[in-house]
Amino acid sequence: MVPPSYYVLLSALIFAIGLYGVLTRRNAVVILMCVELMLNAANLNIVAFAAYLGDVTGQILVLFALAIAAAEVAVGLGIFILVYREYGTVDVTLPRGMRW
Amino acid sequence: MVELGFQQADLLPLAPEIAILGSALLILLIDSFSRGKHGKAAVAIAAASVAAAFAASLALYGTTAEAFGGTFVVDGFSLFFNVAILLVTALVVVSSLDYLEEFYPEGADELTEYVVLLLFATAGMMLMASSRSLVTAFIALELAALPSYALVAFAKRNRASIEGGMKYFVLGALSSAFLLYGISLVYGATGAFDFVAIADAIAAGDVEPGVLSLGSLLVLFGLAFKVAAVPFHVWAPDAYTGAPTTIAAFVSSASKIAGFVLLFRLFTTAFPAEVDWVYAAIVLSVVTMTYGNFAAAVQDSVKRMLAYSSIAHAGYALIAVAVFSAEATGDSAFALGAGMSHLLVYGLMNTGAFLVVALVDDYYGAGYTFEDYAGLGRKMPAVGLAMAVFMLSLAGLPTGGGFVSKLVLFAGAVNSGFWWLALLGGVNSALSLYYYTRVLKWMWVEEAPEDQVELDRKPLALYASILFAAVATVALLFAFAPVIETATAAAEALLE
Amino acid sequence: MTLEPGLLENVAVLIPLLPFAAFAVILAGSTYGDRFDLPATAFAIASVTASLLLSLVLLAELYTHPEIPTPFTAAEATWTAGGAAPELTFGLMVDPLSAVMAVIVTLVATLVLVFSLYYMNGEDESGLPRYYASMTLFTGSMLAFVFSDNLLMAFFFFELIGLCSYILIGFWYQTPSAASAAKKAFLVTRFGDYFFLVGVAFAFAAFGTLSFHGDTSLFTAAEAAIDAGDTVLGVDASTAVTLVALLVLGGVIGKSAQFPLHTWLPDAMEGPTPVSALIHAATMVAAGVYLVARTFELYALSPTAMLVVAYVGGFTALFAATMALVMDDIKQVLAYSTISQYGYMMLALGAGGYTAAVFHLANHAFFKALLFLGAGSVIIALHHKQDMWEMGGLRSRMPVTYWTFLAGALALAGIAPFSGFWSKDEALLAALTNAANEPLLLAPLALGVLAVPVTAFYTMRMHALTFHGEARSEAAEEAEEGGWPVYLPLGVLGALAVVSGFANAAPLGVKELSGFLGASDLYGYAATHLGYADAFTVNYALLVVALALAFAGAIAGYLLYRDADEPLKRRFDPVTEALERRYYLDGAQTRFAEDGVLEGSRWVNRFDVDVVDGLVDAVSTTALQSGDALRRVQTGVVRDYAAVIAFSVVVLALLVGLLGGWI
Amino acid sequence: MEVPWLTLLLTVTFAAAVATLAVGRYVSDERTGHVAFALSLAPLLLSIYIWLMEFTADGNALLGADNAALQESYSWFTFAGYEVQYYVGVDGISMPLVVLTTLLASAAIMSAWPSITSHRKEFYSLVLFLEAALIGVFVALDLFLFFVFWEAVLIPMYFLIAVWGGSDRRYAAMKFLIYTNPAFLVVFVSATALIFSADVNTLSIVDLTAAVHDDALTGYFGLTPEQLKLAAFAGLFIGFAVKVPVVPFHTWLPDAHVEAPSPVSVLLAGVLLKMGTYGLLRFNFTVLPEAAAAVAGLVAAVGVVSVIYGALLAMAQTDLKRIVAYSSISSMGYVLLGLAAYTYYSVGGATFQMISHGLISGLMFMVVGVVYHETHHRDVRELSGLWRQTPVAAFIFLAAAFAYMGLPGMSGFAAEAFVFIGSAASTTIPYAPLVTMTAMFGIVLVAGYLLFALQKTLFGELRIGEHQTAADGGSLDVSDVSLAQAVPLFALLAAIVLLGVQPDVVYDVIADGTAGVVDLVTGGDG
Repeated sequence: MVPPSYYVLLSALIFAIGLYGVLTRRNAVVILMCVELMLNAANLNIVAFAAYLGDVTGQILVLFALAIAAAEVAVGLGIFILVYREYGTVDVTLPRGMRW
Repeated sequence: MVELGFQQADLLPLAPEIAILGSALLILLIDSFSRGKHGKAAVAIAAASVAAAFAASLALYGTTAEAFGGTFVVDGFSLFFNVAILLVTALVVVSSLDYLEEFYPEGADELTEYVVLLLFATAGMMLMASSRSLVTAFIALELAALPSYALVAFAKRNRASIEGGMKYFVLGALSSAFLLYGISLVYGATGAFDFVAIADAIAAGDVEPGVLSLGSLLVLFGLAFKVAAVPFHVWAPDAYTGAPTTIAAFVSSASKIAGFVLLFRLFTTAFPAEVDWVYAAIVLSVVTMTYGNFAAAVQDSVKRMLAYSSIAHAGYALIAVAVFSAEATGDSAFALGAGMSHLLVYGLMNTGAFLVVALVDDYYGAGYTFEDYAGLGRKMPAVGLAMAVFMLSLAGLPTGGGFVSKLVLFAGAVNSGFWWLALLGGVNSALSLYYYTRVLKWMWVEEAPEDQVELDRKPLALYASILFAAVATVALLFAFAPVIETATAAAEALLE
Repeated sequence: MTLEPGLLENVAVLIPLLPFAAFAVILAGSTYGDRFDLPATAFAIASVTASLLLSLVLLAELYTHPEIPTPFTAAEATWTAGGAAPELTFGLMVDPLSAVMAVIVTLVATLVLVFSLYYMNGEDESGLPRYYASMTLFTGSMLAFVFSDNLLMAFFFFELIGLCSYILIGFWYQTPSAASAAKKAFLVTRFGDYFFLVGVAFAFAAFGTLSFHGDTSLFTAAEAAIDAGDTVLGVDASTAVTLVALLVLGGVIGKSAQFPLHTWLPDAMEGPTPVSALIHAATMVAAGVYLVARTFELYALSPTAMLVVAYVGGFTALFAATMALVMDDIKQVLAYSTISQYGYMMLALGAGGYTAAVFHLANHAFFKALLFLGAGSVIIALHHKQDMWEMGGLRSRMPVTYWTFLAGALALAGIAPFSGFWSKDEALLAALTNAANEPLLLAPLALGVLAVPVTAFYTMRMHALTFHGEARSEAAEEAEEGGWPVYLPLGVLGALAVVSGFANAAPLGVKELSGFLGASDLYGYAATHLGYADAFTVNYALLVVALALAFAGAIAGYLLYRDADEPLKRRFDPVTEALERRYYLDGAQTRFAEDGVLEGSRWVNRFDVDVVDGLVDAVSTTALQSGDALRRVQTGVVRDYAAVIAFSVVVLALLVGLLGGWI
Repeated sequence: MEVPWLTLLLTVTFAAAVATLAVGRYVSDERTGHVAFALSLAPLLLSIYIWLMEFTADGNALLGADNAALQESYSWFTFAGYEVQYYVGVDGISMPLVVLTTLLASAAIMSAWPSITSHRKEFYSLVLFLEAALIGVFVALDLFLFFVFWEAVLIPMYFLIAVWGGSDRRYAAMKFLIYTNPAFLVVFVSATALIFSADVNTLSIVDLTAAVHDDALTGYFGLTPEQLKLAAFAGLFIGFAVKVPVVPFHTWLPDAHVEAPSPVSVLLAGVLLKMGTYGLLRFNFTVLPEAAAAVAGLVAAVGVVSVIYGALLAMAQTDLKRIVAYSSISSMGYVLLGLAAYTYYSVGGATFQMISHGLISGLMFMVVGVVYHETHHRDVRELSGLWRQTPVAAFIFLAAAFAYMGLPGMSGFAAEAFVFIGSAASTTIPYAPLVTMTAMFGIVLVAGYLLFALQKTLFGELRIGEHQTAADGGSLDVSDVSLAQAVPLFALLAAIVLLGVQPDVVYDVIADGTAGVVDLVTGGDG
């Protein structure tokens, strides 16, 4: 059995990559994808731990998390469409009407 | 006894949540099968379901039940928050009747979606109050969050609304990721999702302290995002300002309350005070109330001021969490009960204040800055008086329950040895007087300009909501006993 | 005449009460404005006259019935029961001293009010109700002060007297100098009263009683404390007694216009002349000296306090007399003369000459009131001219005034057999006698003797300038004397100036006053505690020297100024400069008040506004500025927000990790 | 049946406030003031009735459960095992203050008739609300109830200054609010820390006092009971000192006074400042006598500084209201001195000074209000010779000024004399005679600046601002006080004289209330 530390390391890496993307990308859709990466990093962790612990609850959470991620994408894309309609682009750095 | 494999024991305690969810589905159903939209009917159904859920929550009071294998728990604690959340929802639902018709010309048609989203979010929040497992908590949280994103961006032709929704969504998603990652680490460290099981595992001592601490911290940060605690508040000013004002009221009140209930339950049940999150909670509390108040003091827009003020109040409520310390856990029920009471009162005051903004800014179109409120107190004395009640009560003066709850909260801090935190809260309260009374100054002290908009229409539902919130706020000053005593009892039960 | 038992008490009570009642009536009636002029006058004169008659009855009764035990309390009222603390009471203390003083006060007041018919009513002054209300309030307060049976009550009415003085000096309130003089008078006497009140507080704190007589009087308590060697007020009892006596002396110095708080009295001449006569010559100014006499037993416990009293008196006597030499305004001369004469009384008291002080007080009250009223008569005749260089030659035009004024002047100058001679001599005698026991008294004695020729000189200078020579102004040429409201007071007082000295003409063997006052008891007391003489025997050498000096001064003054038509003082420029500038003391005090205190207060104000309040404003400004800085975190760009969150997560995790020890 | 007199009084006052709003709709603008005054007579007469007929207090309310008269208590809510009550009662300290409040409120309302011309019904209603809250402060015997009324005072006061005040009213109202509010929280934290370490189960101040005196204190988070008492004393002192105000926490006061309309200044100086001294007396000097005695010298020094510093500030002013405002600071310094001295006369005198200064400063502000209303000037440099044309107003001004100076025969003298003779004998203040003597110098300074003000405004030739009459006649367009204005002026003056001539009218009950406080420190030997 692969020790969980490898999974944890991998997931941390994926999480960091996702975070990096969120912080550096302008395109909303790319950011959304990066968030998905982060979520899946967490999922990976949970699955690894569940397997290691022999506990199914973790895997159930992952299922739910996937579904939620999908719903999130749906809502998110809807909002991005509105952004596109208003700004003509999905560059997240453009809407800056509200500040301070 | 129904024999379909359902357990009454599972479903009955969750009757309030089921009522809300059921009516949401019912509205969707009607919407799908009828040709036109029935916005008013949807509102009526929603109102009825909220009332029913409210009644059910009260009726259930005193029962303590676990449902669905302990992933949900219905106790005084959750019911208390059900009441708080439902009060806010009721105010928002009723006032939406007038609000959307005016503010969004297409509103009447869109009302069904609006109502359904509100109900789903409400159900999510109530489930957050009942969750006792990280699994259900995460799901309930997302159930509350996703409709909220949509609601904030609901004014589809309004740039601010879209911008606010986008920011809320992006950051919300990011924080969900942190939360889930935190959950994964806690799971890894303790092997459990159930709060009690986590506590047991920690008590057993066989956990990786670093992993557990980091996990609990990430969970804390995820929830801190939800309650808009500084520095995880960054979304809040923009989302609240951009959102339709009723939704700003809803998100800043109900959503915050829901975040806190989860925070309270999770950190009291699952993580003992020995885990290092206490430091973080203290830092968050101090930073949040200070930042919220300082930033609120320099706003030009009343709505944005209220946004920052709601951040500041998150800081006060965080005191209830921050005062958990190894020496003083025995008295923490008191602080926790005080925090709960404050949140309930805050829900009413804050919602009421936002609804006044909805009336002035959106309904009458009088404008969003402080100056635009000039002389309004005399033109509509009832609303002016209600706003005075909200503002002063938020500031902690005895026009309403906010005075008592804030003081009891500070007393809780003192009781746990955190006198300095109470003093800091006091200084902040004083600063908050500055910006709260600024509203009243414009409403009551300044004279209205010649060219002010006509205020001839009287939106009944909006008025009713505002006045109800005001009366309830005032009433809580006198009838504070049931609130604090219920809250303290619930907190004690939770901490046992 | 023998009064029913108990009736004497009622008489004593009515004496101060009647003027108070008149005050209340006039105050209420003054809402009717000028229409109340006549009733106000009537009420004032009637009430004070009645008080005079009652005072005479009281005096006569005490004089003819030495068996009446004095002092006795005619009436007592509780000011405050004090709860658990000792009560504070007000009582009327009747004894020969207060009876004599009551007669002096009411007599002068009555005559002055009669004179006011001419000086005030006759001139159609507006605000007469105010005038008569203040005069009656003053008379009532003065009488209540006189009858006070404890130190607090004495202070109480001492201050009310000051109020009346303030109002009456400022009677012509539209004249800026009058308003300013009124303020100065109250303020300077208040400064003295401050010490008095401190003394009251200390006395009560130290000895637990303020009473002037009875078993537990302030004096017996103080004496007992000294004997027992108690420590009170954090010091030993004798020091405390000295402290209290000196503090009370502060009030005395203020009220009796002694150096260095004398500066208000010359300014107070801004008031109507009857006011000057009553308040600023005969009575209010006497209150200070009277207080020392009243509390003589306290002072006699402290050699230091006695010496201070004597030194203040002796110095003031000469000091003020020199300034009177150069004044051109007739009332100013009289004002400095008043200061100087009260110096003699103080000197007498400090030297143990209790009778001398009271005697001189009485004589001075009569002849100085006479001089003021005479001056008032002249002033009205000259249409409010007060400069003596605009007078002259009035002798023939105003004969009654001339002759009575002359009687007063001779009394003041100390020419035998006029009243001032007898009492002044006794004052000097006291100092001389006790200088044997207390050599330090020699200096004040010398000052007092030096003042004798000076006094005589300025008095006769004044008299000569006013009445002799040629008329130096048109007004003086046409001057006319008033009617009976002038003649009656001048006549009575003129007669008194001639005869009142015989009440205690010691060289002639008359010691009526001394006997009546029971002075020998006090001399014995002073002998016990101070080692002073327990009796005074006439010293004819002193008598002759003083008389010779007085004659020399008087003749010089008369001759030099009989036909003078220009001031002689120009010949002595540097000296007269100093004298005319009142030894620069007035200016220094004004500068201290304006450039010192007032300017200092402006500094304090600037400090308060800039620093204390500035700090408050700085806090709020800083709060708002930092709020403005803080909200800049909210850049509006969602990517920055995400960075804030990510950064915060890392920082907080690191922080907690370090605190928790798992990193 | 037991009549709940104090609740009745509070209710009547509150009802009067509401009724003014309600009735104000139906009567003409001018009549509103009359209605409000008529309504305000109800609490006034009721409070006097209560004092004369029902008040039977015996000793200090805090020093025995049965001491206070007319006690009522109902449970309000419970938290953390502490019962918060609606608990009211009066003793010899609070009863006079209650009557002072009702008296000054009625007087202020009457004096507002000519000067308040906008939003009349709101104005009078707020004044009555303020009155109700102030009464509440003085009758509350539960800590929390006390806090409620304490903070409730701020609300009407804020609006009264902000709406009806002078040109800089917004700043002044805000400053008043923001300055005094954190002070309250310091009080709150200190008081609750004390409560939580005391062996009590209610927030009754009476219970708290008993617990503290019985040494039934546990420490508080590292502080020993003694340290806690000192710390609580410091916190309470600072908090109340702001309200008094004590130098250096005084700078909100002149601004508030100058900007507030004169009727409001009457209540601000007359009653609101007494909240601070009342708090000091009740909490610092009654609940914590040991700590108070330990730092009495410091407190007295602060009092002396307030006296002298306030007087010097007053001296530098030319605005009549500012002069009176700063002199209030000075007068309150005597209260501090008297309290710290812990003798019968000093503590009683300090309390008496609260009443006396309430009446005198009330009168002063009313007459300044009259002058300002008639002449539109408050700067002494702009006014001259007013006596000639407005003799009644001038007379009152003169009388009030002399009352302020402590003229015997007026209440101010009695108060100051009590404080001085008491504090000179103090055993708690080091070098008490010297300290007392220093403080007493205030009576010279006060004479200095008030006589200066009198001289400038009342005497000399008649002149108002630019307008000047001929040297010997003519008149300007100002009128003297009307009969309606004269009534409250003379009523207050009469009260001042009554208390000066016969202080026992009030001092008797005050002495009964304060004696116990002194005994705490001196053991019956004060």
